[in-house]
Amino acid sequence: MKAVVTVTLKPDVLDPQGQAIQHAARFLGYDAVRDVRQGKRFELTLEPAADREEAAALLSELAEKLLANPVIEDFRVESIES
Amino acid sequence: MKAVVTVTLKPDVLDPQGQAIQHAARFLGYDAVRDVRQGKRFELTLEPAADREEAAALLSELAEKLLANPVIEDFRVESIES
Amino acid sequence: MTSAGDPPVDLALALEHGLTEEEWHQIVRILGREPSFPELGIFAVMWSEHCSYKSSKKHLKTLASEGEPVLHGPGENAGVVAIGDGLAVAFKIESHNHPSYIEPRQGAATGVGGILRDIFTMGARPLASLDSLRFGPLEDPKHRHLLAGVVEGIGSYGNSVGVATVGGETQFHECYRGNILVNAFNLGVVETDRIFLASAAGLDNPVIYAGAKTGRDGIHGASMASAEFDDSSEEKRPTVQVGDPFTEKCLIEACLELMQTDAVVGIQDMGAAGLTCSSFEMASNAGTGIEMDLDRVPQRAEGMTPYELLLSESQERMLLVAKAGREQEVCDIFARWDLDAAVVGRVTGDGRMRVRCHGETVVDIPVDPVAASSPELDRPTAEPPELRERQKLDLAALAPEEDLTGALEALLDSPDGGSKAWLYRQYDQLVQGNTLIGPGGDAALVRIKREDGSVTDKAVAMAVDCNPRWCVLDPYAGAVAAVAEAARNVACTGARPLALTNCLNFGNPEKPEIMWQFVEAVRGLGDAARALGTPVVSGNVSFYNETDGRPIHPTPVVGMVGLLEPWSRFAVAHFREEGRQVVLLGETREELGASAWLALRRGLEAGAPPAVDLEAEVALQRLLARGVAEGWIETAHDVSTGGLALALAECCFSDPGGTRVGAQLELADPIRPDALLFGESPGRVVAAGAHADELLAAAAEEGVPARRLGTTGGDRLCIGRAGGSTWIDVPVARLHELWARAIPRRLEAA
Amino acid sequence: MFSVIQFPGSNDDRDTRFAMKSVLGVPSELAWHKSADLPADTRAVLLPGGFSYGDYLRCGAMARFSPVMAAVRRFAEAGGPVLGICNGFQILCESGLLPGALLRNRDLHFVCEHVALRVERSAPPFTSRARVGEILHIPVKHGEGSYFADDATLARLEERGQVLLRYCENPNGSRNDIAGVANEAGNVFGMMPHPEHAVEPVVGGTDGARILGSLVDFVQGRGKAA
Ligand SMILES: Nc1ncnc2c1ncn2[C@@H]1O[C@H](COP(=O)(O)OP(=O)(O)O)[C@@H](O)[C@H]1O
Ligand SMILES: [Mg+2]
Repeated sequence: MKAVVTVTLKPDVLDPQGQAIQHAARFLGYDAVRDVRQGKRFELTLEPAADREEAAALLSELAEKLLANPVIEDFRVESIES
Repeated sequence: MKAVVTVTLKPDVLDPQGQAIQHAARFLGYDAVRDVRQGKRFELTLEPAADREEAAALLSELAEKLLANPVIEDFRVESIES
Repeated sequence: MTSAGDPPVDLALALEHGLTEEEWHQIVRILGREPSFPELGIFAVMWSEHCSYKSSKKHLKTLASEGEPVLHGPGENAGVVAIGDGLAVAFKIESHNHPSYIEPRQGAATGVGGILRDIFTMGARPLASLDSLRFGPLEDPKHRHLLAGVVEGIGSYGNSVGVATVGGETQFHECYRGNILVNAFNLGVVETDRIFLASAAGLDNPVIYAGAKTGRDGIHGASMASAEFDDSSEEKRPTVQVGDPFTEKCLIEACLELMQTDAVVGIQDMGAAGLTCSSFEMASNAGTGIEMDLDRVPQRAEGMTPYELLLSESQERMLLVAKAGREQEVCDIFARWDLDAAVVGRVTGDGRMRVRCHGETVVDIPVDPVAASSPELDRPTAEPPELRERQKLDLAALAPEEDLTGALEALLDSPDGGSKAWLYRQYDQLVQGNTLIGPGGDAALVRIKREDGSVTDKAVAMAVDCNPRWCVLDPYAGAVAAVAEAARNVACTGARPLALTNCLNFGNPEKPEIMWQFVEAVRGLGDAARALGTPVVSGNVSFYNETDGRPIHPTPVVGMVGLLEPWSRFAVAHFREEGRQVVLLGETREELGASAWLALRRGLEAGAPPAVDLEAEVALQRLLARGVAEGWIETAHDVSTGGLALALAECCFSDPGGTRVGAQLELADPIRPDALLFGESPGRVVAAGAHADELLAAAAEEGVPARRLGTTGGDRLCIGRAGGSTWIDVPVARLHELWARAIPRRLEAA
Repeated sequence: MFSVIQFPGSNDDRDTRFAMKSVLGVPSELAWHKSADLPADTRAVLLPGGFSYGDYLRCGAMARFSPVMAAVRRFAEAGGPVLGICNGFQILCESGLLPGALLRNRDLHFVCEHVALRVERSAPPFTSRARVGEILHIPVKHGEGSYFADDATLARLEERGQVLLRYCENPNGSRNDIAGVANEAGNVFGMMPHPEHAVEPVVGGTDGARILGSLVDFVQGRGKAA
């Protein structure tokens, strides 16, 4: 079973990396790039779970405890495929 | 216009962060987690482009030049929304 | 003066902002009207404990802050002390305890960022950092996480900005389970004729904002109840600031470049309470006023209100006043480093802070009552009722240690006694190329170069110290001991202690027992600083370190700075060679009160801490300087927590990876072996070198008790009674293994 | 003239210049990242350590696009010697002037300590002052120093003798224990350890002067042939 969880900075939290990338993009002539926010993406391989709901619950728990830092980040379970 | 680009390590590149997370997950009792790979996710805000294809081309170029290092990483333009 | 969207301002809102009813009435009296919402925010922040020092002011005034080399004492961003030949060092220590508990990585990182700004604001190039850390027990996974995060944060920030982290201290204790301590120290070098102060002088001079854009970071820092904002915005208002070391690095270089011109009148970093605090302080220092237009402030988020703009704690920002007509030159230098800079206002002569936004005046208050004449409290104090009882320790009734070797091994294997290499290996200890002694010794020793890169023969030694177990059992004695130990650590390199900074970490000052601890500690700090001739030139107070009514142990951390000149001779804390003679300087008394041995082997935190003889301390430190300069002392290691046995074991290994040298030693003092080996009588140093006779003679001259212990060599540490039984006889490699693994093994267990 | 490139976020630029001047006795000049050309009489280029552009995104990823890097590329392609130290190594890899890439350390921690390095080749412009098999003690300080190249590239590097320095004890998980690698032509070299921090007996020892000194010899026409 495969799953994807994404973790992003909360909206008003400073993202120096995103800022720097936006800067670099401008410098390279990509003026259309107005804003960049950098987040994380986790691809997980799981033992086959009884069902998707069980897997989703596990992933949420895991994201909250381990993958995301709830003080500054939000997470989302993106997809689960068996 | 909003877009998402994801960058992941090539399969044969070691991912110590992913490994550490998998380890930690096991320690917390999530034995179902067999493997974790950590990648990056970029959320970009673009000036409205003429069309989606133009935007897609721009994003691919940007990803190839800047967002990903082809020696170790693959990228994918995930979504473009206006 | 109210803007659309601001909540109605009344007493209730003031109380929610942490102001008292009395303070509310005072504000109304000062203004002759009720404050606007941003004005209320300003008063609340400026009069908060954090910014106004209202509980501590009265006591801090008693500290000795003057002395011949002191150029700037408390009140400036950092203390500045002359080191001769037109050079000076600026240094300070500051706490970032609360943010680090909430988000260890960013909290610690922004702590480092903040202290660095305090230093380069004064025109000094940051040279070296120390960090003083305290956590709960490592058995608690939360504290393993906090330790890892804090160390990563300190490293990631310090390493990126190119400032070496050369030392610190780390302790673990139950009392920090609910409140960890993260105190960051930095020292910079400045030419005495290029020191800058936070002063908004000169009518009509431009006020310039430089650095990162302002976002909604840390507005809760103003202790605002979030319900008063619109409900949906709660999510958008993170209390946690994220550090951007890259911007800070550019800011350091740009500011130092700018300071080489004569365009700058005054400069101040935006720390707690951001734009508000920095502008009020600058105007107050100069006796002027400031007129500011918020529309010109570089902004990161959209639709920020005046309240938010004034109170945001976004990092990596500076406020400066330039000479009129030099604006462009200033902005050009920031532009060269790709930093935002904007003229946001001008200096006025009427002593008022006037702030406009969208053409409307949103703040109009007299500067002085907010800044300089903020409230001062005289809080009641009371000695904790059970303290006298806890100070009693009947040695005769205390079962003697049966396994002396086992006790030494247990101390080496404890998180407090073990090597801290796991932490400091994550810090760049070398950048700038001046580190003569990095982490692992008693004090760090860093060579001074001039801004043009030329080497001087000066080096500064620095150390941070505090033993909270002593402080809880006797805050006065504990504070005296912290000063003495920090000075002794500095003296062990051969340097002469010059001046100190301090970070006073305590519980809730509204409790008389906490306030008593504070007052006692300040008294001790002052007495010891006076006796040792090391003025207190800067510092920081952190109150309210308590959770669920359980306060931390009083933790007055002392950061001592000394000068070594020339640095061509200095001593290290480990044995360098075989065949050296080992001498113990100072007197060992039969005492075990408040010792690490007592806590670890008997589970007791009791007894009176050993008293420091400050006169003897001065003599000892003079002897150390002389002995190092003469070449008699090549090793000098302070005997502190864990006692003589632990100190001797540490002398056998230089860490990491360095030499291991054993020793055969005999002790003659007629006291019980456990007190001899593990007692913590202060004022002692293990010295080694090739000229013991000269050292002993000099000790006699200086009136320092000294005795020969034996010689270095072999691969075992043997300690026994002179002419009697052997107490400890172990391979150094075994001791080293225990010591080196003490922290890593606890982290790996997870 | 030795040109030391200064990016925003470079840290060891001053230390590199100090080492060149105070220890090796050669002057150097700073080249600002925004300038399109190298100083006129540049004979060698040094890319110093630090965190160019904060090392955000990936280390070296953004420095690669600085105007000055186009000039460095031209200089390298014309056969000029280029030494990248730590962040400089990362930038050279990102720019494609050196093969491979540098990944996060295996244990995920920044590491600052002295390491022992085995010299694999003794040749100008970078290692002529050392003997093959000799052990040099030079400090590392990096969070992303784990050298990676795919199997084919790695085999080619080894075969052609492009690996000049190898860790005796691998501190970061680098493949084949690689601490420093040169391009095929041998004029571009990147290494994670910091030779500029080992040029004085009291601050880090003097083994680093063997590397920097080799470069000086080469530029001054004293480098012995391989
Ligand atoms: N957090 C830290 N950061 C850097 N160095 C540290 C840290 N903690 C401890 N050290 C270093 O480890 C050594 C031992 O520290 P400590 O146990 O406080 O020694 P002592 O008891 O002799 O004062 C010192 O050289 C100190 O600088
Ligand atoms: Mg100490």
